Amino acid sequence: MTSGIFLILLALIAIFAPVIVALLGHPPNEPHYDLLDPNTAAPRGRFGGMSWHYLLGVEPVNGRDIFSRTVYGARVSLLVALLATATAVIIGTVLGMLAGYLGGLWDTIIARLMDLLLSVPSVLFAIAIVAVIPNKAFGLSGSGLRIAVLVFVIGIFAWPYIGRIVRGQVLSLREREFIEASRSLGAGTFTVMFRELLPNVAAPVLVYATLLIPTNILNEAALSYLGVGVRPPTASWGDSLAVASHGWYSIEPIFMLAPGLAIFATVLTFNLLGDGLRDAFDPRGGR
Amino acid sequence: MARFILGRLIGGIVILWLVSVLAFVLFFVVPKALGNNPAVLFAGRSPDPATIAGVTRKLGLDRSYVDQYWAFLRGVFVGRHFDSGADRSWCPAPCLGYSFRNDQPVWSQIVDALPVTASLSFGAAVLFLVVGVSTGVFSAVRRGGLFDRIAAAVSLAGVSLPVYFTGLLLLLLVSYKWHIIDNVHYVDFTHNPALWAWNLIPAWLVLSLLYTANYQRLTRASMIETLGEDYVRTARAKGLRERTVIGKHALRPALTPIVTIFGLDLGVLFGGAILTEHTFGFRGLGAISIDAVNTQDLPVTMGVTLFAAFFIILANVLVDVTYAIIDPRVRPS
Amino acid sequence: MTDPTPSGTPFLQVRDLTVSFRTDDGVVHAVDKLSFSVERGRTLGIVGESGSGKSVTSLAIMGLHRRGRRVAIDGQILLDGEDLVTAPAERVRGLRGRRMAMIFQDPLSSMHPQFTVGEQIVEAYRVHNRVSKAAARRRAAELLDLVGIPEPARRLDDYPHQFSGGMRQRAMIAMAVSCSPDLLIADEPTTALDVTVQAQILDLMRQLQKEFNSAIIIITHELGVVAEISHDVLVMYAGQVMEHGGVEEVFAHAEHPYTWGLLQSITRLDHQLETTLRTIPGNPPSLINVPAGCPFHPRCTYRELAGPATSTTRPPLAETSPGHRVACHLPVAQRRRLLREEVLPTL
Amino acid sequence: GGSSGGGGSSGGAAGGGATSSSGSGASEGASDAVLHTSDKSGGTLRALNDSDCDYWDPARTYYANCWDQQRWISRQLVTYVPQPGTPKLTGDLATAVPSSSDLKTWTYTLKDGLKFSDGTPITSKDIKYAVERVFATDVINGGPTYLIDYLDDPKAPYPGPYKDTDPNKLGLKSVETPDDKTITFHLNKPFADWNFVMALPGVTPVPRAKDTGANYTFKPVSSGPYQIEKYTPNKIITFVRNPHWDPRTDTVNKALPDRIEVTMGLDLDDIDNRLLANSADFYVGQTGVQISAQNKILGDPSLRKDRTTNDVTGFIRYLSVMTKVKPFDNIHCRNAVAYALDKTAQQLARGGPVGGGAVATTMLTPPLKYYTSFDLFPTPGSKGDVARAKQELTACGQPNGFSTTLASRSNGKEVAQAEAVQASLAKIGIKVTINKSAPSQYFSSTIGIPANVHKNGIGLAMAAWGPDWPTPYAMLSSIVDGRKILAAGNSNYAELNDPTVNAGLDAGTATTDEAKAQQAWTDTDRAIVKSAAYVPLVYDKALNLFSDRTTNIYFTSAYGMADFAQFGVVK
Amino acid sequence: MTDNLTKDLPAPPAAADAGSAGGDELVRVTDLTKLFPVRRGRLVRRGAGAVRAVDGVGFAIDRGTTLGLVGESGSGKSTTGRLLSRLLEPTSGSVVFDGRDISHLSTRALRPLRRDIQMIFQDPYSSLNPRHTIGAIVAAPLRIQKQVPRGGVRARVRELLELVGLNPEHYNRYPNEFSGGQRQRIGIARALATRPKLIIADEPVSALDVSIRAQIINLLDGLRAEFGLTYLFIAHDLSMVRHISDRVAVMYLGQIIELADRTDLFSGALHPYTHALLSAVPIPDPASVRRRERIRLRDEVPSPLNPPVACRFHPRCWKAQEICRTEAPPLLARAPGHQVACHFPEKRAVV
Ligand SMILES: Nc1ncnc2c1ncn2[C@@H]1O[C@H](COP(=O)(O)OP(=O)(O)OP(=O)(O)O)[C@@H](O)[C@H]1O
Ligand SMILES: Nc1ncnc2c1ncn2[C@@H]1O[C@H](COP(=O)(O)OP(=O)(O)OP(=O)(O)O)[C@@H](O)[C@H]1O
Ligand SMILES: [Mg+2]
Ligand SMILES: [Mg+2]
Repeated sequence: MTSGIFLILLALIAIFAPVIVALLGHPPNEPHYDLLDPNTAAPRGRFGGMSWHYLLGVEPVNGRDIFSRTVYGARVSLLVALLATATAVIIGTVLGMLAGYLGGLWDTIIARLMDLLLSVPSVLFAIAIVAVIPNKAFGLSGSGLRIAVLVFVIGIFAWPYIGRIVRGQVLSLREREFIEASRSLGAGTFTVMFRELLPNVAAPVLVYATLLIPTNILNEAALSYLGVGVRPPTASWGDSLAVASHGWYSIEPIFMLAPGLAIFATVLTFNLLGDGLRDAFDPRGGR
Repeated sequence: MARFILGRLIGGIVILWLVSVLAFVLFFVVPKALGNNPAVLFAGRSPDPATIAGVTRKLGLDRSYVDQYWAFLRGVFVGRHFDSGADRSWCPAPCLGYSFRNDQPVWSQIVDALPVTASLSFGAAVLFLVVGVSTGVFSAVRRGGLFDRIAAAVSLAGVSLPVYFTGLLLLLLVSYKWHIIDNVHYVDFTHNPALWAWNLIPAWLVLSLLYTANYQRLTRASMIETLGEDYVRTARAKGLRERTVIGKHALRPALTPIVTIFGLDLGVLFGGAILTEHTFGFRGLGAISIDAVNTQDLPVTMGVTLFAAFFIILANVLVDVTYAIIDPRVRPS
Repeated sequence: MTDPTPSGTPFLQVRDLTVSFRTDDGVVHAVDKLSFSVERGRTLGIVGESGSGKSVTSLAIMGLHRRGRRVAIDGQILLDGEDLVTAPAERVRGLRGRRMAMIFQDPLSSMHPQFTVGEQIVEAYRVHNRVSKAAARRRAAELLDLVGIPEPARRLDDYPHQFSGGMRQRAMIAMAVSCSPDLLIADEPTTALDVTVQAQILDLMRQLQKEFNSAIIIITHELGVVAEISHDVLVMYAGQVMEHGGVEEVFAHAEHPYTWGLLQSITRLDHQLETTLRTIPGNPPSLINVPAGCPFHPRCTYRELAGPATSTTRPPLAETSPGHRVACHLPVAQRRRLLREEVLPTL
Repeated sequence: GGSSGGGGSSGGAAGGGATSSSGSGASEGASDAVLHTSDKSGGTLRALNDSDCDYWDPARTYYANCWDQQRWISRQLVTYVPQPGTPKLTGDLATAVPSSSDLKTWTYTLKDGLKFSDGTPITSKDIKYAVERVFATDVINGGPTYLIDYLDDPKAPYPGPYKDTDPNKLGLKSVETPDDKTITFHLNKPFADWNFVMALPGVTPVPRAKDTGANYTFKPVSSGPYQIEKYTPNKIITFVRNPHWDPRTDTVNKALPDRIEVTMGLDLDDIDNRLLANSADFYVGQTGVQISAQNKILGDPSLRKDRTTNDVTGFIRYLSVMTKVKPFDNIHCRNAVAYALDKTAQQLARGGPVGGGAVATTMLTPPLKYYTSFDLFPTPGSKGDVARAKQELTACGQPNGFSTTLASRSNGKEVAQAEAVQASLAKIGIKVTINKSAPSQYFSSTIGIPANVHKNGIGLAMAAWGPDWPTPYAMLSSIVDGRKILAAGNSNYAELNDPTVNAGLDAGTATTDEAKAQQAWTDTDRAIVKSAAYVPLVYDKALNLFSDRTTNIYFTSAYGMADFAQFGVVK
Repeated sequence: MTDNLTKDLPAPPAAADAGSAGGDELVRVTDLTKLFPVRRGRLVRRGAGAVRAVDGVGFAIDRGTTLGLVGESGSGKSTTGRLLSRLLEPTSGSVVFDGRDISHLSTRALRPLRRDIQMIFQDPYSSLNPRHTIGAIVAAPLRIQKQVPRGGVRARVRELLELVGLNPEHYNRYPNEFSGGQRQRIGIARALATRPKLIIADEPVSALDVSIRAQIINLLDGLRAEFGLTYLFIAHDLSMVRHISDRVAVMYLGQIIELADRTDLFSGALHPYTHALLSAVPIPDPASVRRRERIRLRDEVPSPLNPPVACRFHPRCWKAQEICRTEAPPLLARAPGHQVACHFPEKRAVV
């Protein structure tokens, strides 16, 4: 359960980022030009200007505190990944259950929809969608809108994975006699789906949701990396990596390592947790 | 069987068609609805309205959506005429249209970029399938053993590493710190196969790492499941050698879910290839598609999207057929 | 069948077989000091409730438990005098299929779904016989014919799912007898089948036994099946032998209260209708915490009569008449009386 | 850059020798001098590029480096004298650079012995035909449209040669070709810079018989010293000598190499590495080396001295402050921004004084004719003056600051610039939200449509511009002319409509008097900066690397980069 | 032992399908048919025939009696049960329950009826939702039917649990904590919750151990007496059926081929298939094995997708004659209350 502890730690970091940064660092968006070499725009000093004041050094070009930005990056990552996962889980569960339980035309349509979403190059579509969303839409603007868009884009391409699992589960559950029992008692479709099926798909969905979170963290970072993530100067790991990738990583590796290892650690934690849950909910465990 | 394949093909075509509609709406209809006319981009600096109108006409954006879509669809199947002003040239099927940006046929751009993406994805796929499946089998057979535990740890790390991070890390080490390959760049296979492979190795490693880990776990789980099946017990009861039992009776059914997942993963693999190309600076389909999105070169965006979708769908059809071949139960009699 | 006395050393002899599994919940004592023997040409029926260790026993004989930290096998399994428990795995593998073969309960899941029936029989034959594929295929067709599958040559190329349940079980049998094994173990071979098909399969097994003179162990929980086909019967409960003897002896003069319970609780077509069925009270025991003493004592109607030993000491498996062994604390005379006075009238 | 292409690779540039500006960091490397002079011919010039040219059709290309490359295969009526320093035109196809008293009628006479690469002679009709092609915007799009602006008759717009009813397709009335050697242009308004327009690749003669319309880009006919041997889009283009090019007719092109190869579609770091390894000669993009190579060069003085150039390109980076968006309709609010900005941060964001540029205080850039240095918003060390800025804010009635949106492109260094603007303005209480747009959206929709700007409340926008030729007019007319505020494709993002500026633009173009022109342009520049609608940030610089064998490297303000036509590879 | 009655059988009465002996009828099924269309292809769906799972079945069950339904696997027993409980809608024919035709009632109209018809399922493991507590499972019918019994739901559930011999304290436990027999009891408690009139028990003991089987059968028997329940008891274990049923119907390939009181059927079956079935039942008596005369059927059951024409049994029947291949034998009463569908019925005691 080390993963659980780490996860709580991560959540605390994300929630208390302002406090942590106030104690140990500098505001994440505050530039420190005086720490940069005016000729090369690289941080002065070794290891990206690491010091007790700047735990992980500062960014080239604008001298922002890498430690603070890494801490703040957790917020965006977790927020987007969790919301996107929630979106995917809700859509995937509902549609998966409809497809599996109702079958027929519903199944055909939903299954086709899932096929469709799984066969489009999602990264490309995601970029294109983010690119066409204007500055203000759906009553949102700025970072809020951008996060909503990211959540939507990531969620919309992730739900078929949940949908397929739920559909498969429901298809096999449908054969179980308790469904028939419930129907024979006069339960309607809605009751059967939400009272009988839902509790049974909840466990696998929970497991896959935990495993989807790390995937979505990676997706969020990937989109940021490709330049369609949250708005600057909001700190985001993917964005930091993108900036570092423009040559700086070879000169100031810490610039790349900090966000990269942060992503790695977070994703690893969620994966560990998901694996743990999967083992706990091993379908062979109970009948 | 022929009927089955035909059915899957038709299904694939329907999906492809839906993808084309989706792509058309997303790339052509939505931007315009949001008040963004791509023609402005291709009309030079400070264009006056007449120029914009002329370019809009040239790009065909003044026509109705249905018209534009229909022309595109016709082009794919029967080819289409391209009015170059001086004469009408013929773009034979499959015609994905002409780039807004430089009037090049989209098809030729795809054909140019394809070898990069294909080399990258194909090599990575071979690598992760071979390594992932074999270590997975080994882990399953020696379940709980040292190898299994190490493999589990490694693959857990593997699935948690983003390609764009491992890519940069590898580049940093391989070319900036150790100078093993000083300048990682794409070399055409036809130009020099050895250099081609040598330069692709880092990218292959990076792209396949995630999948190797995934397939290791998948194969392991799948193998453990089949190893517990009754028919494996039967095989042992026949007195078959353990090697035969595992390699023939257990592995074959264990591969079925892997084949299916592989089909599903192709879409994601393409995404991974985009990121990897981006990191390594290879100009493959990913690079041209991102460029196209960024410059609103709609026909190229559309073309690459459909082309990628075509392959993903085709591969899925092949997977379904393969599935039917390796699993006679789903084969229609 | 009327000759209960064994001649010479038995072909298969199991002595004090103990199999336990280490699980997360504790150690499962699936089989506990089990002893019995079977001879060529004879059939032993093993009966017992679900979970009483029947399958574990048969898998132990076949050497199909995966040895390791989780499984512990103790005792002796002598096949034609050779101890299989201590024999190297490779040696046991060589015996499987050739000298001893097994057919399983669910023929659909026990046959490989991705190979044709023919391929699977050919494979079974060729592991132990160095013949060409074509020859093996001819043999496979013969075998299918032998087990009564029409148009055998054509059906060789079918997949198991294209066979009906009865045909699958026949194919399983064909596979098992392909190398004319001396010992054939059938673990619930007919449970998944309809009665009419079950009858056909039982006929087939009898016929094959004549042909190959094999020793057969048939595992089932249906007393009717045992009565139909076996020469001897072994009644198991919680991994232990409760009663063992010639089939007619056990059915007519059962001496163990558990056997009585089994006989009482079945409804029989050839008997008068009764108003209420007799039952064995309670539920089968957990094999992790097997009751001390006689494992059956918590459910035994006569435990008071047997005295306090029943819950402390394990009753020995004692021979009460030639070839008839019973593990019960009740005195023999009392058992016979109870049988006569209380049990037989209810059957 | 302009609306096409974006980034540093687009747009022409101009100007005289790169005199260092008021910013910090003096430029090094070749400036007024020629690096490695040589007249030896032979060898193969190996050029590299990350992408292909937008078009190889001279009338359609709009990338500065492509204009430079065009010189290998195309010649115009006039062109620039091949030397560093003040930009000066000379006759190329034409015998001389004409002057015009009314600035409306311009007549050129062609040299003798001019031939296309297929051997047919070049006549004035081929030039007229080329001019006409530009009018066919529904076929020939992408390039500059000055010719239409000055030659079209608004009452009877000319549709271009493909829809021309004239049998010879020479129906454009405003251009006359009385004979094969003479061509006269009748402008619809006076234009002092006309000769510069005649130096643009759009006026390269095109033989009508070989014109394939939109497809001409794949097979342009050469009039220059080389001709295309093989062209594989996005991969490679090779040039060999044009047998029909007569050096006697050409005083400009040295044409030293026997062969030129441009390999395209390469990664920028890859390009740097190849140049460092001398396995290629130069990068045609000329936008400067990447960070890791820059680091290497800055650490190696001899490399820096012998093999690099580091010139101010003529390109300007500026902040557009929207005069029609509240509260920037109030000049004090704009002034506050101008005072608050830390321009050294902008310089760092662009890559520092070497790779990025010099701090800018004027909209005209140093390489331009008539450039004068001044600073209307002086701040200590160019780092911004918070106190002054706050005063202005108070004057504006917003003592506590306000919120606004800053638009920028989502790629490249512009993001870092935007972040620096955000940080600067945060100090005076202006809360800035950055709105990153895909590069494609940026000019065509985000800031190129004034209605969108108003609707989305975009108060600030990152912008950049390079002139198509090295004069103030080319620099300013599109971006500050209050009469050129377009509903779509607008380049006067701030919607500045200042009578002084408008008048200055007219005065500068309408005069033939150098002194008057100098005065007019300086006044105009001051008026623009004073309006604080446009805040100059950085004069772009590029640190460019060349192979050790490349010769005759010098900066030309015509394209804002080295003059490719003079390169040789034998020392 | 055989007693050929063909010659002197009485003429069939007019009401050939009169199932019951004129008692108080609770259910009457007439000419019930259910086809399952078989589809091929995933995208282009094309009908490729239909499984005639139930084909013209007719019978009636009197109040308080049990009808046993036997037959080989796939003969349509479960489908018949589902049609009766209206989990399936019949393709044709009618189901009259308590004087009301329920064959085509809508889901809504059916709801109140669900109170009166309940089911007990074969698999005690899969018929209980593993995620619901025992209390929730047994209370489900009350909840769904919106019935609030006197004393509250909880009290009623405890009462029911006690009734089926379970500890009411187990209210909050989950099914996986119970053995197969106990689970089946929970299923029975659930079926009793609404005090139904008819219980359809589809192989309720097939999945259980011999010793547990008897417990459940006794329980069902006892409940019938106590509440005057009517059962449709589906099984392939003929001895169980004999024990619990008043009348027994034998199905073969979707049709009822023989229907009689249990004593008539087990001592004097008329249909050759019934004979084969009975003779195949293994008897736990080694002594009688030799004495029994067995009828072994050749071949396997034909596919219900393509059932043999005319008499469906004829390809496997040793008595088949020309007429069996051309004409389907109607289900006729050959003796009072004893109907059989055979051209050559013959009384035979096989057990
Ligand atoms: N691999 C194993 N690990 C742990 N426990 C096991 C294993 N195999 C069998 N058991 C346990 O051993 C006991 C005996 O099982 P076995 O399969 O022999 O019963 P059986 O008599 O064949 O029952 P059935 O009639 O249901 O087939 C059971 O309680 C079972 O749970
Ligand atoms: N939903 C369905 N779709 C298609 N065919 C079905 C369906 N349900 C049942 N069938 C078919 O109808 C026939 C009768 O099935 P049914 O389940 O009623 O038989 P059964 O007598 O209950 O068999 P068993 O003893 O195996 O339970 C079978 O051939 C079966 O395959
Ligand atoms: Mg078993
Ligand atoms: Mg059934």
